[in-house]
Amino acid sequence: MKKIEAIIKPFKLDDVKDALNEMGLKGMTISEVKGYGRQKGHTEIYRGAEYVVDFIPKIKIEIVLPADQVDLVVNKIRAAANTDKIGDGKIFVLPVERVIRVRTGEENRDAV
Amino acid sequence: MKKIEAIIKPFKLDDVKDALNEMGLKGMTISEVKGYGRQKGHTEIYRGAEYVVDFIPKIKIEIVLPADQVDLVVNKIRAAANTDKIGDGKIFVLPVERVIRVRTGEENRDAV
Amino acid sequence: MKKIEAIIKPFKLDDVKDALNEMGLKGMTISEVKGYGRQKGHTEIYRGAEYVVDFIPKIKIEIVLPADQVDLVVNKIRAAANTDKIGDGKIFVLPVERVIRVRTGEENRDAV
Amino acid sequence: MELNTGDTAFMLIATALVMFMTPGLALFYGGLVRSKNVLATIMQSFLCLGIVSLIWVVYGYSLAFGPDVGNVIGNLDFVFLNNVSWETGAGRTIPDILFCAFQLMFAIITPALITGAFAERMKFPAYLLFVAAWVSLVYFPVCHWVWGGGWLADLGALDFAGGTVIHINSGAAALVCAIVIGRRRGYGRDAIHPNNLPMTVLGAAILWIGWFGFNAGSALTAGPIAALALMTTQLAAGVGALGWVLAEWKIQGRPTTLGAASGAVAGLVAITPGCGFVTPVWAVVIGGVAGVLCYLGIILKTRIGYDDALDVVAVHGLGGLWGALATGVFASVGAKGLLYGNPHQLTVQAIGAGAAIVYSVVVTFVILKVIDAIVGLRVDSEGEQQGLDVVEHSEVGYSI
Amino acid sequence: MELNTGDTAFMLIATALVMFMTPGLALFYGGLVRSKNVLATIMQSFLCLGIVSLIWVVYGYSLAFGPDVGNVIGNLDFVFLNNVSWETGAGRTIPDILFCAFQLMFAIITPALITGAFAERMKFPAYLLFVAAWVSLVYFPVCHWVWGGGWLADLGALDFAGGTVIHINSGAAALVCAIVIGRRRGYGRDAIHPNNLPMTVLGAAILWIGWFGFNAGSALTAGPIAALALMTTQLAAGVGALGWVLAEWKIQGRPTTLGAASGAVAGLVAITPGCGFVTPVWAVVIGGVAGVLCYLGIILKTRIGYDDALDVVAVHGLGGLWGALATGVFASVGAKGLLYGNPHQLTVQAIGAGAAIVYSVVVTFVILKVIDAIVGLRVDSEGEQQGLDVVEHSEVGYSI
Amino acid sequence: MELNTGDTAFMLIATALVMFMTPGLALFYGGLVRSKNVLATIMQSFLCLGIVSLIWVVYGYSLAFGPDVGNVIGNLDFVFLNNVSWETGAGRTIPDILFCAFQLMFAIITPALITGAFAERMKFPAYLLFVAAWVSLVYFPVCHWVWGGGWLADLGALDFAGGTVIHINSGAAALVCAIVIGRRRGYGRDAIHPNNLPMTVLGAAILWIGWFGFNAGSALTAGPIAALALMTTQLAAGVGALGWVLAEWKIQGRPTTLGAASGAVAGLVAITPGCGFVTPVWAVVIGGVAGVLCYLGIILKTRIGYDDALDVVAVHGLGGLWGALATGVFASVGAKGLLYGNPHQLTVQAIGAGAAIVYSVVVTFVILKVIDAIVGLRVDSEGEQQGLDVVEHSEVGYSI
Ligand SMILES: Nc1ncnc2c1ncn2[C@@H]1O[C@H](COP(=O)(O)OP(=O)(O)O)[C@@H](O)[C@H]1O
Ligand SMILES: Nc1ncnc2c1ncn2[C@@H]1O[C@H](COP(=O)(O)OP(=O)(O)O)[C@@H](O)[C@H]1O
Ligand SMILES: Nc1ncnc2c1ncn2[C@@H]1O[C@H](COP(=O)(O)OP(=O)(O)O)[C@@H](O)[C@H]1O
Repeated sequence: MKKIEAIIKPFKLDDVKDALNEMGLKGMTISEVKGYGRQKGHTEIYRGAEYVVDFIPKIKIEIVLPADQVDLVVNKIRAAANTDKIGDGKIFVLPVERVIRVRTGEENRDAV
Repeated sequence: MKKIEAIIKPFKLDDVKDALNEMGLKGMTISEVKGYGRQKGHTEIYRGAEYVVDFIPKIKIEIVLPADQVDLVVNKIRAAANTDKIGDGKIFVLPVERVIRVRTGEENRDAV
Repeated sequence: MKKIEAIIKPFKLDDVKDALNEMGLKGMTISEVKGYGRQKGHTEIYRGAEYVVDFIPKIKIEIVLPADQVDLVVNKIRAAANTDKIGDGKIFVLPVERVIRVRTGEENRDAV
Repeated sequence: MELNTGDTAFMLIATALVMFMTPGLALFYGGLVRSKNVLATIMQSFLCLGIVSLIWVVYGYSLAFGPDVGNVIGNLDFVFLNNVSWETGAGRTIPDILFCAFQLMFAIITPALITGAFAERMKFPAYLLFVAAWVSLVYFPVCHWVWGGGWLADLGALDFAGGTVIHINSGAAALVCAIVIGRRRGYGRDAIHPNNLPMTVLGAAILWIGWFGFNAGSALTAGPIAALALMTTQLAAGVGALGWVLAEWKIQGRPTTLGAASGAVAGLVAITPGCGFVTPVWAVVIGGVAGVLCYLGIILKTRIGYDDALDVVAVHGLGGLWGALATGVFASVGAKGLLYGNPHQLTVQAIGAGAAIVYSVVVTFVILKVIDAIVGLRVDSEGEQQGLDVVEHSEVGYSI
Repeated sequence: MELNTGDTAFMLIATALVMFMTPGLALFYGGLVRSKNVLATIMQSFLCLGIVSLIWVVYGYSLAFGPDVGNVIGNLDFVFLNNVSWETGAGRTIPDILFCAFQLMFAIITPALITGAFAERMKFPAYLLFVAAWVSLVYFPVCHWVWGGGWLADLGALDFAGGTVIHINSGAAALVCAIVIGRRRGYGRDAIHPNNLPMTVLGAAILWIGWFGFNAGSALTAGPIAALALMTTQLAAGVGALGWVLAEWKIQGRPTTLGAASGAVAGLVAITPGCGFVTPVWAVVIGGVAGVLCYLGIILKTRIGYDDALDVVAVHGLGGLWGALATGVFASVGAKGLLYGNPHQLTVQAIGAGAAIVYSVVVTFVILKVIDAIVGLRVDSEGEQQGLDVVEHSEVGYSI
Repeated sequence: MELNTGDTAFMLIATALVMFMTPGLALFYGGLVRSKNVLATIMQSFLCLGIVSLIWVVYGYSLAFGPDVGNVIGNLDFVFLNNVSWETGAGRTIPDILFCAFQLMFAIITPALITGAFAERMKFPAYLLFVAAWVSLVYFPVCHWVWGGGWLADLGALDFAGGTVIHINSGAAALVCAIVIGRRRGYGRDAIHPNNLPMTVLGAAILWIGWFGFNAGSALTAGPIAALALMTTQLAAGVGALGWVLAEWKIQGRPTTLGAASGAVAGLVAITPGCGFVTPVWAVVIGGVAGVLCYLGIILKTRIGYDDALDVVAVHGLGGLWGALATGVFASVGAKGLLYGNPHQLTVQAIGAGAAIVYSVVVTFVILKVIDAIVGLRVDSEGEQQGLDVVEHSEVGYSI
C-alpha cells in the first residue's frame, strides 16, 4: 500500500476531488496547512508597521491506496491541480505497511 | 520504528487517549482533519440555496513507536474508536527511519 | 528522498525557518497540531468546574528533501528549536518514494 | 394625565434598550455553548422576539394588563390591542401604546432566559411550543398578579422592575426544564467549553445597558426615581462583577473573565426588584452579595448534578430570590423594609417569591410533559453529538 | 416654534441610534461574506460614515433640504451648513442642527445598503467614487422630492421614515450594481458560505434597535405617533422573522438562524414607510408578509441568476416596495389608504415608488459606467481569489 | 432649579451610553491583541466598571465633586454618597444623583483607556492596584481641577467633555506605563497581529455611539448646545476616519479597516474638549487633522521604539492635546478662541494641558514603582509566551 500526500492550492480542492471521484476513488483525508516556498506571500499592515507573511494557505490531501493505482492518481491530481503558476504544489508518495479499517478490522486493499 | 496514523471520529478522542494512557503510552500528536469517504455529510442552507458538505470533521492521531508495540496499539485504538458505524475511520502504519528528541538528541526507542 | 517531520513549540517556528533559510532550504509545509506528552498542560476553569487540558499547541513542520541533506537539516532544527525544556518536541525521518512538482511534473531532487 | 414629552422620550428609548437585551442574551448564551450549537442557542433567544410579539398583540397584553378578573388574570378587552390608544391613559404621562410596548419587551426576554437551561439539546419544534405555552400560561398570569392589579399587588409586594415576575419566575422554570430534559450527553465527563467568551462579554455589556432601560424605565417617568434606579443598577452590576471575581479567586485560585461577566448579570438580577426602593450604599451590598451567592449556587449545582447548562437557576433564580428578599430588608425610598422598621415587608416579599416559584414549577412541569408527549423534547443522541446547528438548522456558525 | 426638551432629548438619542445602524449593517454584511472579504465588506459600510458626513456639510444638506428649486432639488443656501442654526426653526420643536444631524444618518446608511450587492469583488477606489457620486446624484434629489418639499411631497406620497427614499431607492440601485459588475467568481458552483453568522445576528440586532430611532424618530417629537411607530416597528420585525423562518421551514425543510435575522430586517424595511400611519394589527400583517415575500424574492434571484451578493434587491427593494404599497392600502392614522376608503393613495404610492426606481436605475447605471471607465469596477480574478482584505487592505480579519 | 423631564430623560440615556463605552473599549482593545491575551485585555477594561464604581461611592465622587478644598480637591462631604440627593440641586435641572452617575462613567473609562499601553504583559493583581491607585490619585484631582471648581476652572480652561481630564491625562499616564513596564517579548521582531479586527470595529462603533452621550451629554441639558455637540462629534469622527485612511493610503499604499476605526476614535478624542464650543465646519477640520496626526504619532512611536501596545499615547494623548489646543483656536460658541480674537484662550488651554501632563506623568510613575515593589508589574517571560488568558485567568477566548 502507498500513501499519496498532495499539497495544493485551496481553490483547487473541488476540482481534485471531482477528478478522483470520477475514477472511483472515494476516500481521502484533507487538512489545512501552510506552505513556504518560491511563491511569494503577501504584506500585512498593522498601524504603520508592515510584515511580509511568507506562509501561504494550502490544502494537504492524503490518500492511502494500493500501489498499482499510484501512477494514475498522481496524474489525475496533477492534471486537476495545475494552474501553471508557481505554488501549485507537490505530490509525495510514501510507503505504507498496513491499513486497517476501524469498524471491521479489514486490512489493506479491503480497508480503503 | 513505526508511525501509526489513525483517523477517528472526534468524540472518540478521549476514549482512545485513555486507552493508550492505560497501557503506558504517553506520547502522541493530534490534528483536526476532514474526511471524505462513505459516510454521508450534511446539508447546509444559505438563503434558499442548499449545499451538501461531504467533508466530515475527523481527528488524526499520530504515534511514533517501536515496531514491536504496533499490534497492541492498533488493537487498542480499534477497540476504543469503534462504534460499528460507517465513518469510524482507518489506521495506517508507516515505516519511520529515525526518531530524535529535540531537547536531548536521544534517538529512536529512547526518544519517544 | 526523505521526509522530515518535526514537532516543535509554536514560538520557535520563526527561528527554525530562519535557520533553514540560511542553509538554502526554502521549501516546507507547516500545520497546527496538538501534542500530548510529558509536558504538562494547563488548567481551565469554567464556572466553578476545572479541567486539565493535556493537549498543547505545537507546530508540525514537514520537509521533503534528498537523503543526503537529512543529517544537516535535523541538526539545524534541533539547534534552533531547543530550549532545554520538556516539550521541545521530536523529529521523525520517514522514507519517501517519489516526489512530483504539480506545475512541471519534475520529479524527486528536481521537484523540491 | 397629560402627555409629558420628557417622560415619553425616556420611555421610547428605554423600550428600545429593553428590546436590545434579548439579542444581547442571545450572544451571552451563544458564546457559552460549544460552537456546534452556537446558532441554535442564539435562535432560541432571538426568535422569542417574534413569537412573543405576535402573541402579545393577539391576547398577551390583554391577559397581563387587561381589566382584572378575580385578581388573577386580565380579561379580553385588549385582544388585538383593541382599546389600546396612542394617547395617554389614566395615571400615566406616556401613551398607552408605549406602556404596552415597554411591557412587551419584558414578556419577550423572560422565556428567552429559560432557554439557557435546556441549551444544546432541545428540539426546535419543542422549543417553539414551549415558549408559546410558557409565556401564555405562566408569564401572563404572574405578571398580572404583580403589575396588572392582581393579588400580589394588593398584598403590597415590592417588585420595581421584575425580580419576581421575571427572574424568580424564569429561574424556577429553568430548574424544572433542566431536570425534566436531563443532562447533556457527556456532561460531567467531557470538557464542555465556551466557544466564544468575547461574545459572551459583549452579550453581558448589551444586557447591562439594556438593564438601565429595564430598571430605570420601570419608573415610567424621567424623574428622581429613574435616576436613583439607574445609579443603583450600575453599582450592583459593577460590584456584582467584583464580588464574583473575588470569590472565585479565593476559592479556585483564578479570577475569570466569565466570572466578571456573570457577576455583573448576577448583580443586575439582584437589584431589579429593589432598584427604585433602596439607596446606593445598599445597592453595593445587594450587588456584592449577589456576585458571591450566585457563584456559590453554581458550585452547589455541580455538586447536586443537574445540568442547568447556562446557569439560569443560580443566576436568575437565586439572584432574583436574594434581590426580592433584600428589597424587603433594605427598602427605604417610597416603601420601608425590615431595616427601616417594617418587618412585614419581608414576609410579603417571601410570599410573592414563594407563590411565583410554586406556580412556575408546577405549570412548567405540565407544559414540558405535554410537549414531550406531542413532539418530544430532546434531539436524539446522534443529533446531539453532531450539534443542533447542523441537525436542526442546516447551518454552521463560523467558517473562519 | 419653541424648543421642547423632551422632543430634543428624544431626537438626540434617535439620531445616535440611527448612526449606530451603519456599523450594525457593516457587521450584518461582514458576517455573510467569506472570511477573506470580511474587512473589505465592513469597510464599505463603515467608511460611508466618513464620506457622506463630509459631503453633507459641504453641499449635501443644502441639496436635500435647502430652499426648493423647481420642485426637484434644494438650492445652495445651506452649503457648509451656513444658515443652519442650533436654535429651533419654523415648524419644529428641536434645533435645526439636530434635524440636520438626524437626516445625515439616513444619507449615510443608504449607500451603505447598496454595497451588499457588489460585495466581494468591488475595487476600493471604485467604491469610494461610487458612494460619493451616488449619494450626490441619486440620494439627495430623491430625498428632496419626498421630504425636502419636492414634487412627491406635493403629490401626497406617504413615506413616514424612508421606504421610498431609502429602501426602494437603494434596492433599485443594487440591482443595477449586481448586473453591471457581474457575478462573483465561482458563483453558483462553489459553496460561498458566511464566515460568522453570530456576527450577522449581532448586526441585525443593532439594526433593529437603531430602527426604533429611524422610524419613531421620524415623528420628530416624543409623542403618540412616535410611540405608535415604535410599536409597529417592533411587531413588523418580530413577525417578519417568524414569517421568513416558517416559509423556509415549509419550503426547504429547515428553519435557519440567518432566516430569522433576515426576516427581521425584511419586516423592518417593510414597515418603514407606514410605521406612523398604520395600526399595530396591520403592522403584524405587513411584517409577516414581508418575511415570506423577501424569502421568495431570494429564491427567485437564484433562478434568474444575477449575483446580488447579500440580497439587497430582495430585502430592501422588494420589501420597500411592498411596504410603500401596503401603506397605501392600510394607512388609517393621519392619512387614509385603500382599505379606509381612499384608493387614490395607493396610486400615489405606486407613482412614488416607480419614480424612485426609474430614476435610481438610470442614474446608477451611468455612474457605474463612468467609474468603470475611470478606475475599473472590479478587482482582477487573482485578487478576487485571494480576497479583498489582503489585496485591497493588506489585512486579515481573524487570527484566532 | 426645577427638574426638567426632557433634560433628565436625555441625561439618563446619555449616562447609559457612556457606560456602554467601557465594554466597547474592551472589545476594541480585545480585538487588537493576540488571541492568547484577548480575555485578559477585555478584563482589564471591563473590571474598571466594578473597581471604579465601588470607589466612587466610597470616596471618589466626594474627592472629585465635593465642596472645594484649596482649589485642588473635593472634601469628604459626599462619602458613601451622603448628601447626594435624587432631587435636583442648585444650577441643574436634573437630579444630583444622575449627575453623579454620569460622572461615574467618565471615571470608569479613563483608567480603562490606559490599559491599552500595558496590554499583553501586566499581572492581574498589579492591574487591580493600578486602577484603584490611579483613579484615586490622578483622576479625581485632575477632574476636580477642571470640573469640580478647581484651579483650572478658575483659570478659564475650556474642556467641554474631557479632552484634558480624560484623554490627555490617560495618554500621559499611558506613556509612562509603556516605558516603565517595557516592551512585549518579541516586540519589533515577531509579527504581533490583531486576533479579531471585526471585533475592533464593533468596539469602535460602540465607542462612537457612546461618545454622543459623552459629548452631547456634557451639556447636561437637551438643548441647542447638546445638538451642536452631537453634530460636531459625528463630523469629527467621520472625517477622522477618512483622514487616517487617506494618510496611510498615501504613505503606506494601503487604506486599512483598522485605520478607519482608529481614525474615527482619533476624531472623537480630538473633538471632545471643543464639541460644544466650535461650529460644524471647524469640527471637520479638527477631526480630519486628528486622523492624520494620530497616524503620524504611531509612525513616530515605531521609530522611537517604546511599546505602547494599543497606541493610547498617539490616539488619546496626542489627539487630546490637539483637541485642547484647537479649542483654544477655533472656539466661537459660548467662548472665543484665537481665531475669534482671543489668543489668551490658547495659552490657558496649553497651561491646562501642560499641568495635566506633568501631574499625570509624575504620579503615574510613582504609582507604578510602588506597585512593582509590592506585587511586580509584569508576568514572567514564560507566562507572557503562553498568554495571559491561560496564565492569569485559566481561560481561553475561543474554541471555534
Ligand atoms: N521541500 C518541501 N517539503 C515540503 N513541502 C514543500 C517543499 N517545498 C515546497 N513545499 C510545499 O509546496 C508548496 C508550493 O511550493 P512552491 O515552491 O511555492 O512552488 P511550486 O509548487 O511551484 O514548486 C509550498 O507552499 C509548500 O507547502
Ligand atoms: N483511501 C483513503 N485514504 C485516506 N483516508 C481515507 C481513505 N478512505 C477513508 N479515509 C478516511 O477515513 C474516514 C472514514 O472513511 P469512511 O469511508 O467514511 O468510513 P469507514 O471508516 O467506515 O470505512 C474518512 O472520513 C477519511 O478521513
Ligand atoms: N510517541 C509520539 N508520537 C508522536 N508524537 C509524539 C510522541 N511523543 C511525543 N510526541 C510529540 O512531541 C511533543 C513533545 O513531547 P513531550 O513528551 O512533551 O516532551 P519532549 O519533547 O521533551 O520529549 C508532544 O507534545 C507531542 O506532540
